Amino acid sequence: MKTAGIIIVLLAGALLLYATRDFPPWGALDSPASTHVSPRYLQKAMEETAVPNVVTAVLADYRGFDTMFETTVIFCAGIGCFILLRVFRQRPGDRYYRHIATEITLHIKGGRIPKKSSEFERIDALWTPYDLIIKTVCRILVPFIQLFALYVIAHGHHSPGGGFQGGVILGASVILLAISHNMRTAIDRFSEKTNNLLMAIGVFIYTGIGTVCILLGAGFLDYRSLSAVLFVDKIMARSHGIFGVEIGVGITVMAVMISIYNNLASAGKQDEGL
Amino acid sequence: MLNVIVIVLLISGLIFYTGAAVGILRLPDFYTRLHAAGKMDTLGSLLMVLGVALFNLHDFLWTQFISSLKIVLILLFLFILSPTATHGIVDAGVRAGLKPWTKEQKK
Amino acid sequence: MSELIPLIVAKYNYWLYIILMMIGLYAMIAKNNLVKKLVGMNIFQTSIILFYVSIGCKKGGTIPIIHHGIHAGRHVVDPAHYVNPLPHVLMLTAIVVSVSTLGVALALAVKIYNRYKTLEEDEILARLRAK
Amino acid sequence: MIWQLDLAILTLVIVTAVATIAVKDLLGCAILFGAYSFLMCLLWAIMAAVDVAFTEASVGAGVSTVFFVAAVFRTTRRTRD
Amino acid sequence: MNDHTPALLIILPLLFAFMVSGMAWIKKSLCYPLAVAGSGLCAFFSIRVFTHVLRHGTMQYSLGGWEAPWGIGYHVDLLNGVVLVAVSVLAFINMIATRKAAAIQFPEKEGAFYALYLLFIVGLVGIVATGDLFNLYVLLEVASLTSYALIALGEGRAPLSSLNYLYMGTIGGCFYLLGVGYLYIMTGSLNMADVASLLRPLYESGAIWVAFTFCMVGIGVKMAFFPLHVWLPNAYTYAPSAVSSLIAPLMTKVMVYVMIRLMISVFCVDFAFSVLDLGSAMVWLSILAIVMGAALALAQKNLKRLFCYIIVSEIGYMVGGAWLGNAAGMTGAILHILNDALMTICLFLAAGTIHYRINNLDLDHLQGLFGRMPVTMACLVAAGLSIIGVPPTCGFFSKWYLITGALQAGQYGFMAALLFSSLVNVILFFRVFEIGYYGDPGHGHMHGSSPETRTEAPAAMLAPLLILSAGLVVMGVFTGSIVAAVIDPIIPAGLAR
Repeated sequence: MKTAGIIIVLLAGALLLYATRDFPPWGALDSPASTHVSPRYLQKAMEETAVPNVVTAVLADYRGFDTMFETTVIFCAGIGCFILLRVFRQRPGDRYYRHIATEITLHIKGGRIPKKSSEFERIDALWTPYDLIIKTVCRILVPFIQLFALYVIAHGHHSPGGGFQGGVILGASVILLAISHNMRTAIDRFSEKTNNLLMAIGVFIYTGIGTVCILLGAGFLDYRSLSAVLFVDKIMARSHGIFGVEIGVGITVMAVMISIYNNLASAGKQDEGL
Repeated sequence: MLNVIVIVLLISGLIFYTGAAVGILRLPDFYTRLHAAGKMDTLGSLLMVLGVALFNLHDFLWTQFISSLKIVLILLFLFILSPTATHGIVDAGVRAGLKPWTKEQKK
Repeated sequence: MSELIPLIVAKYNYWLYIILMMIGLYAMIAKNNLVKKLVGMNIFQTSIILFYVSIGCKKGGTIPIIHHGIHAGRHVVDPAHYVNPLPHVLMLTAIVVSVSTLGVALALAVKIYNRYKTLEEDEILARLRAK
Repeated sequence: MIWQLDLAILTLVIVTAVATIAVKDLLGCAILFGAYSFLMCLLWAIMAAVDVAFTEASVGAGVSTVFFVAAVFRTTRRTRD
Repeated sequence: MNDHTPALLIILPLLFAFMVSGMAWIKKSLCYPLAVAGSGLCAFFSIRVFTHVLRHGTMQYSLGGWEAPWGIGYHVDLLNGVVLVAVSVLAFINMIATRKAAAIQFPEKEGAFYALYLLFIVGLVGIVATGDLFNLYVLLEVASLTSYALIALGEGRAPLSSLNYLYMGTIGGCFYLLGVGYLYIMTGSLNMADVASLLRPLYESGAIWVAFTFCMVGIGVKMAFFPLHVWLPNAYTYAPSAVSSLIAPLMTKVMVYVMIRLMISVFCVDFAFSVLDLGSAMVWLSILAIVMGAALALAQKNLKRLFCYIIVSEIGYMVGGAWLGNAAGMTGAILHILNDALMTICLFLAAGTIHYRINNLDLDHLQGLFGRMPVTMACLVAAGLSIIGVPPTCGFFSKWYLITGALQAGQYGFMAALLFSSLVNVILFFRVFEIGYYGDPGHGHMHGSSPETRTEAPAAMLAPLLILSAGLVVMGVFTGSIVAAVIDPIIPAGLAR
């Protein structure tokens, strides 16, 4: 396998290297890539969409259809991880509980699963006493991270960022909670059902905005027609349409990141993880 | 004047970074290395970020001030997070049963 | 030497991305561990992203966020001042695709580990043959 | 962009890439991959691709590494190559 | 007011996929009806698009209201249209036919399963309809990602073979992306028609040649062309039956379509045949594919695995036909995409039905099946005859065109390979029929019901199978008019008649 690998790799590399001979020099201003299609985006994006960040404008408007499928790919990954890993019926294994007042640890082998109570707290089998400093700092930090994520989503028009990055950061905040406390804490605040529903809702918002455009008489994802509903002119309608789409992307990405992490780290049981 | 302050801040930040790098390479065991990395890195990055924030205020505009404020926020978070992360790693090391280095041991 | 530097500067980015691609592809084909292959896959994908971003580069171009050039109500923008935004857009999509593939692949790896208790490909195949 | 800086970071990227696939511990491999992604992100920031760099910083260096670590936690660190 | 059908074709199943996946957490019983509605709407709109294209010519649709080189445009001509209809209708029929099998296999995750199913259809339909090179890549990844997840749901080795498929598929996708990147750096555009017009002065450039190679290798991995087919047999064999009868007929055929699309409307035939002159090399490769596929099929002991190797050799037919470099070969290749999709879905559905009843597809477990499941076996016979190429069925006609093309191009090796593989198919299928007909029903079936009883599958599974095998004959009878109305207009003018 190794020699075959080396041969294939060298062959591919040689082919690619051979082709670089014909490339325009790196960073040349007159290369076809920077003279044919892209100048129009730079020149017109501000006029046509009122979005200074050209990447956002191209991402969500000119090539918004690509981005819809990009979100769909993420959604597929979330559903795929769910369907591959999640196990619903689990055999009752060993469980550990702690009496909160006295800090006595109970070990229950198999059998029935005790109900939730305020006096006992369930703890992980691979139990490590969670550290006070890390717990406190992370709990303080999570709201700020979420605030930053919302800023990234909302400010994607003017600065780098947008739905995808903001969604990842939102998801990361919940993942941070799951890592610093334990997975049950995170799932209590953000249940699996909510998560899976949000996953679908986010992409649904994206596709739904596109479909609304059809219903209003323009083409799919042609945000100009939204001006009839939003009471703004056509250019601002594009800008608002981009914003709505970014929100949808953010919701889906957040939910998918959390879902993949939960399923991976708990091997589908969603009770205890990293 | 501002330039001088910025240069001083950046250079002292660099000195602390160098110290951290030397410490990680030269110190004998896990805990001492983390000690170097944790303290020197935090201080070095604080100084550097402060330098950048000040440099940003070169021509004083409202927007520049806002972005400097954001950089100061980063500074704040670094100040909280870097020691916490170091603490977490050391904690994991203690749990994993790493023995601290003593003088009797060979390197 | 002085003639050589412009020649290297003109193309070195493309050459180095090819080296990265070769590293990634080699890891995907020749490595035995399933997770190592995944790391190779990610290196491969990032190298392609590097290639695309290199296409978008322009000498003297800044980030594609328009911040000046309003003349008489019209925005006059010189495209030479900004780098090409289109490859960035494409590569955002490619990054997303790579992280999705990574998620599904890791899920599969966890599933395989639960069944065979190993991540080495040859050990799994030996176990299958023994059955 | 300053091409000397660019070249230096590219060299570092290649060194980390080789280290990532050569190291004989999956956890180390995951962490090195995070470093690799972060260097990549720097490279793109130099090339003025800020959006791509931001995404790579949050996805490649952040979430991907967490996924790798989670998967290693549920499987094994052992690897023969 | 412009016509939104090309967009609706893709959006509606997408919307329904999200609804299905959300509904799984609210009201489970609604999942399946929603999925059927989504798939049915997709089939309905694809038929409408096709009839529209037949009557009024090519349809263009620019998404987001942006003109083609700047935005993403859909470009549906007859070639797209007919493949669209094949994909969406077959997926719809398969969804109905495998309802029971799927309900047994995934009792708790039905919602997620059908969401993935619909997303897979969306991916394939999008690949076929799109006119943008990068959009094609994204949709390719949608289709691939869903198929990795769906295949891994099977028993036994399924996750491992799916992971192997994932590695190969990602290499393929990345190679395609590299090829598109090379095209982009040389032309600066991503739209297929635009690239085609910009490419003409660049034909001599090495970068275009490399771009072409990488696109073809990438697509070749995804369609399991011979030396790159290693992932296919395991993946399709271990997949659950509802999934293998969806993915096996459609995925590879759509990839062949992508290859033909790249050949005729991105790089154009002049480049593929006169500048590069790769024709005979590709034909020799496909001869190898046909012969090796047939030979490997002979060695298999599992019904589904045998079908998988038949697919490998059928891919050789189509690639070889497309690369023969004349109109008859291209006609044969396009016709064979349709026919082969129909034939393989028949085979795999029959296999799935048998699996549903006796839970084992090893050949020595099939004894006496004609007595036990006569209707299913009759459909299997029809599909088998079509694969072999017996006249009233459609398989004969596409083979006829391919052989004519081979004779015109002077590629006698290709013709010999076609005949050889037909011969092998005769042996294969008659062995299956022999086991099914003459085999001792009691043997190999120690457990369970008495062998003499008829345990035919439920009507809900049989009816689609019967419709499909009737379709085999109908396609065969109407071949002449299909070729005249649909395929002749899309053969590019540069090809020798």
